[in-house]
Amino acid sequence: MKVLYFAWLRSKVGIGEEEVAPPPEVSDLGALVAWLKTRSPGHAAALADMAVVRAAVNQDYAGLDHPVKAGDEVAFFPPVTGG
Amino acid sequence: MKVLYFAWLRSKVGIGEEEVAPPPEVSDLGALVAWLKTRSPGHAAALADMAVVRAAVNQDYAGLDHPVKAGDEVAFFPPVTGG
Amino acid sequence: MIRVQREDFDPGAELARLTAGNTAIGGICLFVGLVRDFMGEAAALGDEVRGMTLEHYPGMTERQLEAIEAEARRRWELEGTLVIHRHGRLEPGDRIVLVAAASAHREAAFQACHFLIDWLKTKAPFWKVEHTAAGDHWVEARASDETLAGRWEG
Amino acid sequence: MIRVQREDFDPGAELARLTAGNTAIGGICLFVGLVRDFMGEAAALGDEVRGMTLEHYPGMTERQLEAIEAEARRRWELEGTLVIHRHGRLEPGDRIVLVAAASAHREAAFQACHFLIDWLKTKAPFWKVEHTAAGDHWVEARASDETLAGRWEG
Repeated sequence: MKVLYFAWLRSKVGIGEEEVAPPPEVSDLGALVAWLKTRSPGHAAALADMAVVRAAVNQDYAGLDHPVKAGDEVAFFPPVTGG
Repeated sequence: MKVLYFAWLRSKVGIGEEEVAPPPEVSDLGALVAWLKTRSPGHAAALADMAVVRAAVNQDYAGLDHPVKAGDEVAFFPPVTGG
Repeated sequence: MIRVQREDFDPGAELARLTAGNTAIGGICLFVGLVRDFMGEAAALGDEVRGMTLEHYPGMTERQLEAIEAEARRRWELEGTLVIHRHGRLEPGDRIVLVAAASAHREAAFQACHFLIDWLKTKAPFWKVEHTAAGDHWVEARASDETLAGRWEG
Repeated sequence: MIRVQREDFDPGAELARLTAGNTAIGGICLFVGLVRDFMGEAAALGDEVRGMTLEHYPGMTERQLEAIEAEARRRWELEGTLVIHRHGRLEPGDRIVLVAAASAHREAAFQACHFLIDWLKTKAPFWKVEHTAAGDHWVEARASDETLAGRWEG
């Protein structure tokens, strides 16, 4: 599973992209967030308040109950500010 | 007093512009319309139905109760269709 | 700024001129009206239009366009406005009108631009003759234009 | 059509391309967003912005912009649509974004163009860092943008 971080989440995690292999019980976004937060203090800080974080699975917006599986591209980022 | 006609009103009157000197009792647009209609069958046809005619006095839209006097520029035309 | 002219205009050059050197502008909204090749609401229902001629009331046109522009600048905080309207003979595909509004904020730019064209449509003294295979005829004002302009009243 | 690019674009040329040869178009509405030289709501209150850098999510950006464009074309009868968004480093006065919609009818062109920028603002994965005298900071999303986008829901 590929995980991407954008904007200030990338700064906090310290990397923009990583390949991860969470255990099988990590089957939705919420569980993935909880598991990622255990990987480093940077991950924990970036994902501390999910109210200010948006997520996408395979390039579509997804809520925390969205399923995730091996091979997915998952991304975390702040609310968008383009235009 | 200068009177101008535009679009199909000009076609009906047969001229685009004329200098007129109505009698002193013609003191508002409504009276001017009544007086102009006596000038020719073309005038009468153009000004027959004032519901489909707009008027301006000195280049501002004006209602039939708007005063008119010597030296004014008065115009009659259909609802506008620019843009 | 307002302009009434027979010649064509270049929307890109006008846009560049309107924003040049003003870094307080966050957004610019522009509308360009073109001569369609059919009359009425839908191509299938309408007669083919071979061209049109726009008549106007010189003097009053400029006066009314300036009043409409001033009203837009009174209602919204704008960094620039532009209205260009052509007259004379035009062919299908030709540009007729351009309205534009620039502002620090996109919503003001959109609202002002929309207001400019809606008011122009019902207040600026222009009249169209359409040239069709069946002959020439004066275009009739549409009630829907009055309704759209009415949104901005009050 | 959508484009995500580092290079600048020419609004006049894009407008000409969008309308070329299509005489069913009665109106085209275009919005261009520019880099302002101040942050926040008013020049007097904001810090001076020396430039900004736009980051985006390659792949998802194109996917979301295409979805927004498709939604506009589903909602209104349009003859053409265009969305261009830049990324990378930009200076005050630089163009950031262009959205445009062409239609037989001016109201459809306006509504679709307005919809395109409102939805883009809340759905396209771009993030701005502003460079100011006080340092760099990530621009925060504005609740007002959510409100404006919400007009088009349902």
